[in-house]
Amino acid sequence: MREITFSQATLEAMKEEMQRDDTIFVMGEDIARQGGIFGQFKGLPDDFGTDRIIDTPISETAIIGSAIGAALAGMRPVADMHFADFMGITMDEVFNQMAKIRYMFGGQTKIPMVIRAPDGLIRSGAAQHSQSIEAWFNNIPGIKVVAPSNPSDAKGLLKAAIRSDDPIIYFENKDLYRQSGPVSEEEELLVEIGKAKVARAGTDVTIVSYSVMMNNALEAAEILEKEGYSVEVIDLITLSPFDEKTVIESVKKTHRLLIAHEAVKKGGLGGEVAAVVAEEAIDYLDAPIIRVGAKFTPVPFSPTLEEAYRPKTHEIVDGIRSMFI
Amino acid sequence: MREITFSQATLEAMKEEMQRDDTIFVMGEDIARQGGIFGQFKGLPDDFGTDRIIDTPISETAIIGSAIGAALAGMRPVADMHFADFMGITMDEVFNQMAKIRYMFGGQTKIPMVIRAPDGLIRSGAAQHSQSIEAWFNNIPGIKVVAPSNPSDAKGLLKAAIRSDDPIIYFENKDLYRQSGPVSEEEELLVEIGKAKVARAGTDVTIVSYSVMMNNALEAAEILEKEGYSVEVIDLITLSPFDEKTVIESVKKTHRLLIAHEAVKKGGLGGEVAAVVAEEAIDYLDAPIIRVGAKFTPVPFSPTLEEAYRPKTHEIVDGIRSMFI
Amino acid sequence: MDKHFYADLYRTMYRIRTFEKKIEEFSLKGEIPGFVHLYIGEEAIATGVCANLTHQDYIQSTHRGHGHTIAKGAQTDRMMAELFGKKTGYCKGKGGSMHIADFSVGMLGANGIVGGGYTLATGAALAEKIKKTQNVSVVFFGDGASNRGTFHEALNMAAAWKLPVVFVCENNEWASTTPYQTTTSVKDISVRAKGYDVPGVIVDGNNVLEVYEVSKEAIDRARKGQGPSIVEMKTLRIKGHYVGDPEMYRTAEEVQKRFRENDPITRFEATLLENELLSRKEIDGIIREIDEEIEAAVKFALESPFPDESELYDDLYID
Amino acid sequence: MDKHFYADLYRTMYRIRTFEKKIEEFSLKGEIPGFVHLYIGEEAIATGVCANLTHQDYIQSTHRGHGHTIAKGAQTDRMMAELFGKKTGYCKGKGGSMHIADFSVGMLGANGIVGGGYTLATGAALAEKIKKTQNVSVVFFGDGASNRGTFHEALNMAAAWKLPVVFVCENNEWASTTPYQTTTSVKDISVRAKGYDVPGVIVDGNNVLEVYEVSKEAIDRARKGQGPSIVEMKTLRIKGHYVGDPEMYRTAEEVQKRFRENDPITRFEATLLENELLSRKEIDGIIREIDEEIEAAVKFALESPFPDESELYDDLYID
Ligand SMILES: Cc1ncc(C[n+]2csc(CCOP(=O)(O)OP(=O)(O)O)c2C)c(N)n1
Ligand SMILES: Cc1ncc(C[n+]2csc(CCOP(=O)(O)OP(=O)(O)O)c2C)c(N)n1
Ligand SMILES: [Mg+2]
Ligand SMILES: [Mg+2]
Repeated sequence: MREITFSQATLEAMKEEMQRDDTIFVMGEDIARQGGIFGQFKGLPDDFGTDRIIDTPISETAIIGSAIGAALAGMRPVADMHFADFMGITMDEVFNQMAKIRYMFGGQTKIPMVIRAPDGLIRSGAAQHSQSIEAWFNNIPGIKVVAPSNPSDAKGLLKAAIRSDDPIIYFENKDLYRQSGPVSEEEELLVEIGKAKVARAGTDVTIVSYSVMMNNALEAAEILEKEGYSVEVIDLITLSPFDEKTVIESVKKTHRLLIAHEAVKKGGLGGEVAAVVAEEAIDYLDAPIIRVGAKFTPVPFSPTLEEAYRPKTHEIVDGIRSMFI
Repeated sequence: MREITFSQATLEAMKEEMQRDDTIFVMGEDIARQGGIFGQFKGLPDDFGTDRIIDTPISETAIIGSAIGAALAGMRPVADMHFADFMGITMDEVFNQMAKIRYMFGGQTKIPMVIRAPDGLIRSGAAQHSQSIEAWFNNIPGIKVVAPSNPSDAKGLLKAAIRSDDPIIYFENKDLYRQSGPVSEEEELLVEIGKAKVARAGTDVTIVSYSVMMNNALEAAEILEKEGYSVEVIDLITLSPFDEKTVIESVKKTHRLLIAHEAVKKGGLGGEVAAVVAEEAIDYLDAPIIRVGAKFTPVPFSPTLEEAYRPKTHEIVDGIRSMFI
Repeated sequence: MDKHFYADLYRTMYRIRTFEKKIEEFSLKGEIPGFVHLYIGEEAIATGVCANLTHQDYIQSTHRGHGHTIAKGAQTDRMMAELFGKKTGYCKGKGGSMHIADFSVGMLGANGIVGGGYTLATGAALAEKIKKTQNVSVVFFGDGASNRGTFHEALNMAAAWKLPVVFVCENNEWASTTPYQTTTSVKDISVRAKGYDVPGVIVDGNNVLEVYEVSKEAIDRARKGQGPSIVEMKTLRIKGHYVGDPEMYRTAEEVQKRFRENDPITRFEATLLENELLSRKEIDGIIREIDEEIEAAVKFALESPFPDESELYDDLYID
Repeated sequence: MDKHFYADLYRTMYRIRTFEKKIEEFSLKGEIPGFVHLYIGEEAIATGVCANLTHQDYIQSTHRGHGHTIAKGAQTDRMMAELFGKKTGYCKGKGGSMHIADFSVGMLGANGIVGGGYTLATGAALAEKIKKTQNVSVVFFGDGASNRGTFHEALNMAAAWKLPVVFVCENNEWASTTPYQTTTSVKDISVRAKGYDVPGVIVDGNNVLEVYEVSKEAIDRARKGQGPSIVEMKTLRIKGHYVGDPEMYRTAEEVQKRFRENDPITRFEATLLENELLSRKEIDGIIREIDEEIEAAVKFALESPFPDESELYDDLYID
């Protein structure tokens, strides 16, 4: 199969969906003239015009709020957040409007919109341009949150998100944009929202991960395989509400669980995954649940500190080894 | 000991601290003329003037942002959020500025400020005036989050928060304001931030809770006591970073854990508590960890639905009974 | 303008007033749950503005939204049921007073977040522009709400892109317990229009015909693709901020006096009679009709069932 | 004004320019980590404004903050070290270019959040008002940043309460890849002052003496308790938005041409010589002095150690 980058995969998804449905449009900062900071919108204005690929003012509340309003008026907006770090500005629109409108108005309307939010560490992006904030949204009913870990899922998941009638936050990791991988050319490449994927089957231990940290999870699995451990790796893909069933079934089989994400460990999504397992399958566990995530500090600028902050493959490997002592 | 309401307790805390230190001031919507929607600022302008008790515009980003700026200029601001539900508007100021300024500037400055945020269900407050959003902040390094469950702690904790040199979010439950309880008249009534409290000692099971849900936890403990279960109830008081040691020690003793909060269960703080225990003390557990929290929906308006949404004492009781089957 | 036009305006204003009085009564009795903000004394604004709109046009409302909802064409029985928290309400009891909406008539929702509506209305206008229709969108907002950052972001976006959205300020002098002038750097909110290069006009918000005329200009302008405007309606909040407000921050006499002199319904009635636009008999007919309608609405609400606990998870997600 | 005044202005502008050129060089070589936004071509603004300020006054800066930091009086060696991510930097390597600060001189921080500084500067001004000092606070912001809601909330609050804060707009015509006029409803950001009932003035931002004079008025006004103003500096972003920007959205020739005609340093030099305010020799002396200073700063930065992993948790909490 041909290989394309994660960034190209999202671009294809946009193109195909926008061709299929002319109620879809995109807006965000610096997406039309420049094509997005990571090239993820490159060339779209040529195909769809600047009526449907819209450069906005630096007005994050208006970007999200007007996307919601446009959705109420029958469109299917895609709003680009530039950096996930800027979503704090729009939290009211996200949690008090986007997430609740359908429910609190008794199902009279729907909000078929997607927020694209590039997240994660990028070489010394520092405290305000490096964050992974997905955990906040797990506690917010009415939204779905997804995060692909590879080009194929990036495409299929973005297409599915755009087609969904529910409001969706699509976290795309900045470090993944340049990564290449096989992506089918089939038009109906869709990744089911709400469903996790067993990315690698195994019997001794389960790693639950998602987004960029899937690279580390798979790398750790390779290393551990050589030491004789059979590692199952689950890619959550949908982070909220996540696929509890797939996780629980795996743990019931492997009896061990490690959760890894790039976001700060404390208060992160790993806690929710651990809690669900501790509620539903504790009797199956033969070892403590281990979480791997970033340290509990803002993201420091200096390369040495950023490296100390970042969660690493060896923490996954060491964690799993410790389960078998 | 004399009994005063939770609301009065916070008022006393403000008065005493403002008298002690004239760099403290308060600002928020409708606090001076009206004394706060819950009477929690009543009469303060008489004592301290409208230079230090300030009615603001409806400009939540400016309220929090200017509190941060005033802190940088040597003041100790207290910012009232009216309803915790409005904190979404200020999330950028909270997580990208308040939480990070000290750290990212290498400790050059400090942010000794308090955000007071009335949260929780109030009779049919509906989707935008009833929420408990503390879980978001657990994933945000650089802030401390506290939530008292009774008048005495309300006073001591607010005083301690105001005296702390770290930025603190003080969640005060709207339903607790009218509740009365004994409060010492001692001026130095201070509740240590970062420390949980064993509100009731027991040996068979640990309930971890905080804020208004402590009422249910203690009620459940009473009911269960009569059935022969000795229940230990821990009041977290500080929600982030929370006192892991006290929780773990208790679980090591009781071998059973239930966590209860009024916030939505999924993605709530309970997940983090459960995860810490599943990491640190899983071998001590004789039963699944159980979490009790609100249902995964926006807060519905109608009394019948609100009641269905709300977490209840009997869920705690039933949960614990199920641990002994 | 024919008789129907005047009769409709009167009917709407009187419908709002009567609805609100009932709401006040049941709210004080504790039979309506939650926070309730009344529109009494401001009826001319919603009525005059919405008289220019079709059901294809949109409005975004506020926490004080019953008047807008009625003026946009919603039925009072389903509204009443919603406010009582009943299953037959517009939002099946999930919304209540601060979250009432009727999408079938283009009423996109009340909003418990002050200033939450600007950007939504702007987005609806953007949608209509992309779709190349002539539909417009109107956002109602208070003097207090004018200090939210969303005002600036939405109006700048709307002005930069000439979107068909009209910003209608209901300047009732108070934001909850706070006189707006203590927290607002300008006396007339409409002067803020200058910062966006759009028209800003001041209207006597208690004169329904003036409201109608002036908002017509702004709405027509928007329809023609000439972009947004601010229309500032000067009025006064007659009732407490919410039902039950002890109003310790102002004197009731002063407010009542101004209301007596400036009740928009009394004033309109006088105009109608003076200019022989409607007869006393015709007006009384409307009054009777509406009184009956509202009584029926109350009956409908009272007799309707509460939603069942089993409905809790309905309408959360579609897929 | 004496010689020292002019020499100081020139020194600061030239210090900024030289610092930025070095930064560009090392950033292109990949030796400076993270995003870097250069202030080249806009030196007159920070220099002229900050010449009115003492270390007791505050400034809030932007993502393009090196110039402000230098003009407020920070040392270039510790700045350079910070940008290289070194332990000896102002923020011990935790901040970098977008988060540089020097609290000892009243420089309250660069800000990676566009428009993040308005409310902080307003709060610092509120503090000084409560403390009854004469200190002022200045917030720098871009044309692009002028569309953030925080602009509105902060300026309204500052105007309503007459706080000593000055809003200095650096209108360099571009917000990243976007010409500001495509997203901004007004040509002159300063007209927005009308919406707050405060003065709004336009300044040639490449003329340091004009910048100094006009911002002096606004700053003095603030000191006297007469409240905020907007001072709009017209300039042009000479370099790419960040170091490494391919700038595919505009033609380099056009920009270079305008820069050649309007370089604030060349222009000031001409003024100095023409009016015999400084001699060629004096100017050359300053150039030599600063060239050496910046070389030394680079050396300091290069020779300084990176922070140790063990410092990760330092400065997170105090208590
Ligand atoms: C974002 C936000 N801040 C504060 C509140 C609390 N609140 C509700 S109504 C109100 C006053 C609104 O005043 P105004 O906009 O003038 O509208 P009015 O009530 O006068 O119609 C306030 C402060 C809120 N609901 N939302
Ligand atoms: C809230 C926020 N939105 C977007 C960005 C991304 N961003 C960084 S600089 C910039 C352009 C800023 O333009 P302007 O305010 O004119 O300042 P200039 O770069 O021209 O000095 C953008 C969009 C950001 N850092 N913060
Ligand atoms: Mg008002
Ligand atoms: Mg600019």
